[in-house]
Amino acid sequence: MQTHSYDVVIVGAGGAGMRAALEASPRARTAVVSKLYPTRSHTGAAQGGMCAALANVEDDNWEWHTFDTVKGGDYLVDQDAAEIMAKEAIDAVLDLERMGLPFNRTPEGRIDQRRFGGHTRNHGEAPVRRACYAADRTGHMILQTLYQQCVKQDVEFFNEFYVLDVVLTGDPATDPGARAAGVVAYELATGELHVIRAKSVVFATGGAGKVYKTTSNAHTLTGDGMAVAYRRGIPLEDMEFFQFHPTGLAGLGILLSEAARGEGAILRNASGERFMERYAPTIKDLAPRDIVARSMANEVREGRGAGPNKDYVLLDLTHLEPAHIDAKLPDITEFARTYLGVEPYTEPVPVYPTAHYAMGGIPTNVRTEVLRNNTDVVPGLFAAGEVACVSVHGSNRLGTNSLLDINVFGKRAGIAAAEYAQTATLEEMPEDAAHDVGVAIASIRAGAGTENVAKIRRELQETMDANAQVFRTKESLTTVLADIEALRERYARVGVSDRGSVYNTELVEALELGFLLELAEVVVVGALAREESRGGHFREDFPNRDDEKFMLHTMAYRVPPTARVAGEAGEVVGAGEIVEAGASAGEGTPPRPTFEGTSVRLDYKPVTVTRYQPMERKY
Amino acid sequence: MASAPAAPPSPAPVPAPRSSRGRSTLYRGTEGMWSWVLHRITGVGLFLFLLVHVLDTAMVRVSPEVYNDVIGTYKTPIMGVMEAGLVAAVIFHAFNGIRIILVDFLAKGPRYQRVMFWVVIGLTVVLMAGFLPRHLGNVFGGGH
Amino acid sequence: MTATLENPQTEMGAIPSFQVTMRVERFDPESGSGSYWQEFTLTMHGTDRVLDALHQIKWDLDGSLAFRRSCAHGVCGSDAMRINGRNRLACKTLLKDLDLDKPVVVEPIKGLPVKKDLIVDMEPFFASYREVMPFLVTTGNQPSRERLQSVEQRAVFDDTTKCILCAACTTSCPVFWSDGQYFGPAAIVNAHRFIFDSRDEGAQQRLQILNDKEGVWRCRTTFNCTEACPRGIEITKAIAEVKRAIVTRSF
Amino acid sequence: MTKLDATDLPAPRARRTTALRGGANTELIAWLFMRISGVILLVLVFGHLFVNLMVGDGVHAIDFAFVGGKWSEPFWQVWDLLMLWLAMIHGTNGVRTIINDYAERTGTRLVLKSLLYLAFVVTVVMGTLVIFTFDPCPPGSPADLLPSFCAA
Repeated sequence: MQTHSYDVVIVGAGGAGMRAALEASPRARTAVVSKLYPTRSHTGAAQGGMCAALANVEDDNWEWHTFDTVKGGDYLVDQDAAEIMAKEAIDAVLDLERMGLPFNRTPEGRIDQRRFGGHTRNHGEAPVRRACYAADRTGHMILQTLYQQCVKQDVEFFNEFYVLDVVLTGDPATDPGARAAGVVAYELATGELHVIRAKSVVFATGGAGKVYKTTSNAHTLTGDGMAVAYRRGIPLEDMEFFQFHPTGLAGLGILLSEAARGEGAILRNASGERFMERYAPTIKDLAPRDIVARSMANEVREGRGAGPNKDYVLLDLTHLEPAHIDAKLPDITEFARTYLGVEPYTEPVPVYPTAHYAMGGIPTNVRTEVLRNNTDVVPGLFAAGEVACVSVHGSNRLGTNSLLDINVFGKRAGIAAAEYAQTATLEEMPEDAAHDVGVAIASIRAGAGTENVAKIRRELQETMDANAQVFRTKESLTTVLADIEALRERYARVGVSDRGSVYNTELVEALELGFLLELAEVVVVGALAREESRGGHFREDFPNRDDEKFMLHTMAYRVPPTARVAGEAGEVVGAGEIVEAGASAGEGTPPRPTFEGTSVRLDYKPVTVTRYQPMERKY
Repeated sequence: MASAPAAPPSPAPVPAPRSSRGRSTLYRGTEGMWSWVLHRITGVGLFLFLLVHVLDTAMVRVSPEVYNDVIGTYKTPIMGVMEAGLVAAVIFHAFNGIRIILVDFLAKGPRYQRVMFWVVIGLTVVLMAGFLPRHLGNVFGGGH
Repeated sequence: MTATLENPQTEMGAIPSFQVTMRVERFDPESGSGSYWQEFTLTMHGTDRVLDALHQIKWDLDGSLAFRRSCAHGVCGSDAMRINGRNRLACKTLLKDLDLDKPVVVEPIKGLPVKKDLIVDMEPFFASYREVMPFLVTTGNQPSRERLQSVEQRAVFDDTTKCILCAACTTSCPVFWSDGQYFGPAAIVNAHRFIFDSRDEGAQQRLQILNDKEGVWRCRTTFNCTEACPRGIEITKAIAEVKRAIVTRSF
Repeated sequence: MTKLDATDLPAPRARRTTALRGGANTELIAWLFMRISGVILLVLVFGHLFVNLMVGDGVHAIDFAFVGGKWSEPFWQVWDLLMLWLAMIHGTNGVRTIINDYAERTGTRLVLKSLLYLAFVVTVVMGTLVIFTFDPCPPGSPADLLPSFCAA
């Protein structure tokens, strides 16, 4: 085992992590720890653009942007955070341009802007050109540009180091003095454990799309950061809100940008009917993502799906000029050709909603400080990007706002972490800081476990797709919860065939699966308790939004698994370490349903409303 | 739907993995790579011939008899065939050299490199078709 | 808006499954037995890629098979490997496009030290990348708004901004195989991206770096890099542009 | 960048640090020379081949008298001298790059390059001397082997 010491350690080298590193590294001794090489992050898969009210091509201002974000999130957005994001968006874009990002340009040489779903002028009057873009590769350009700047600043990277635990000085659930002391990482190349001490720890590990089977997310997006924090007693906020992007390539989940429908593509069912006319008579195919995804799923469910198994619908571009398609949608048409062998000029493309983005995550305030309950922070612990929940996305994120989120809050996290480190002292590490991780790894690697990682994961993803996807009911969620519990029991007996130390990726997948199971449970328990429909969360048994009861953020706490898996050999990181969850938190909150047999305790947090009172969400 | 653990997906029956000593395969480049390989081989060949050729020509300094003896070995049928190969190598190396120059200096050169490779091959064939009858006639036709 | 589609039932999913033999080069540094070939016979489907086949091996047959992957649709650059003798991204190579009468041969990319199975040490690759100053260099105060750049100026270096640093090009280069010190196509591509950016002021320095013994002059225009690039970057062309820039600025 | 204390292995292919030179360096000049000399050689070698192998009786016509006849004219002397020098530099540089490519050990490299440069010097010096010190009518040689103008 090796020990390293830094002022700031950033976990994750995607957009948010590298943006934070650029701010932290000139101010404090910074290391970025990532289980992938920096440019492998899923930020690079983002296509459309990054919104900012630059007003380069038409009248715009950040207040309109704030309103669109709040409304897009179905009013579950914390409006102070949304204001900050919209206001700082302008500088975020200009910062990137100064770093060299090759934005597309207007004829005058300024950064060009285009329209995007949900972004409007003057509080919903008409679409506005707000998305700054670089062809249909905006995320790729952002990721590359940030990495280039990291090279320029000589930022220190620990590549292919998988952070499996965060070290705190106490239990955040009970100890107000608990603060960050560092992380424990597993080096993929050698199998060695490293304890990285730090005054500030920034989580920027991205999303958890792999809890679902059909997802646009990378194989590596297994919610590591969220689960690591959660296991150490940090709550998770709004995890039941997961965005399903309407147009993923059927069966594969590979994303086809919203820009396709923006350019005039039409969704059709098996009989060729433009079914969106029935669901959203006015704006049809350009309805918000949650509505379109639900409509598509409904067509399939009612037997109007296309294909031999009637399990997808069709995205029709055949009425568009090939030259127009080539100019505006080169990458996504290439995806259709490469992966489905479909020629979009002449054939409709099979599509189906794909799990896309976790609106929830580690709760933070607008300074990106991680909250240990509704109000108090854990000093030295920060989070930004998809792993965090500020919450600027509420219950449904608006297109382009994810790239904005990582830049605005990534920057804030870098500054805040460095500033904190300047005054804080390096916390003493317990001797056995890596003990829990070591035990967990050793038990998986050496144990005689018989359960297969891939099988459990596949079953988890299938049941999540079947029961906790676009449509949810009490029955389906109860079913999936039982499945998860059964799978968790089996996971305790998981084994790997690879006993080696060098690039034991089978072991990594086993650890990732542990995180996925943990998070899937939080998603489902949160969804079961939220008896309303809002944004990305749709309950068929409660199809309306219920502001009376649920204009609140869900806060999920991990209850120590006393009765469940205590003492099991395959027990995972941190289990048993956490003392009492503290039944006192959340005084004055309305009584909520409890779920016996699970390890999740739910609480609720009020939404910050500044100037936009909840209204009916109509487009 | 997924309440009971699904039956494990049955993997295809697999024969015991067959193992053999690993050895990396030849990289399967296309025209560009093969033209480079040919250019190298012909280049080295021509250089070695050049050394020999300067040496044999230097025999003119020794005496006319020695030179004529040495140069006489070039006139056997076997050497005649090798000379034909030599000329083919010169032609390919020369025209492929021009192709490389066009790739380096013309903006559109790289895009047409493949076409140009086949042009080079074509030119080599055409020129050899012009040269071979005459040369082989000289070699095998006896001359004086 | 348009007429009803004649045949909305596309072939997707109707493509029958087929048998594939995967011939994978294995190497476990901890076994001490050197590298060897291993064959697996799989049942795969119409839309499956080489990556899916590798996953099936890893998930159902032999969990110890090690390879890198992330996004699985050709934008992250993790899974460059040699498939049937050519550098490809496993996630962008469909099995049905390969000759399935013969085994599909999968090897690690060439010229970088193999760490395990299909995983190679990427550090030398990134070291070359870092050496060419792959970042915007400017002098003077930062402007308060964006720097202006015309559409035409932006187009000059558009092609080389597409690079995902997968190393398919560099490890397809015969010069790199024999001389690992050569900067390699990827580093030159990323230098090109800034040399021809109208906002950049570091071109002279970068050209000087690439004028080095191990710089652009090592390029032999074999076009292996251009053919290997999963992003379709005209790499050899970009290198030629850098060569010309050095020549014109040297005299 | 990723420099970790104990686990850090020496980069297997760390570049030998070479001082960067500005302007036109050897590699650039060599690269340019290959292209320029290549074009000139194309003319020279094709001319050489045409005259020696295509005109008259081709390869059968080559003998002392033929060579003597050619080198009595300054035009062919210059032609052949230029060809000798350009071809030798072009070829030597080509082989030098091949040695650089494939000879990985410094020792092997050194030996091969020394041999190459030795061959270069010997060949060029010998060739040049032959062209300039050549006597087309060496005394005491049978007249029928000499160019026709020697009789005079």
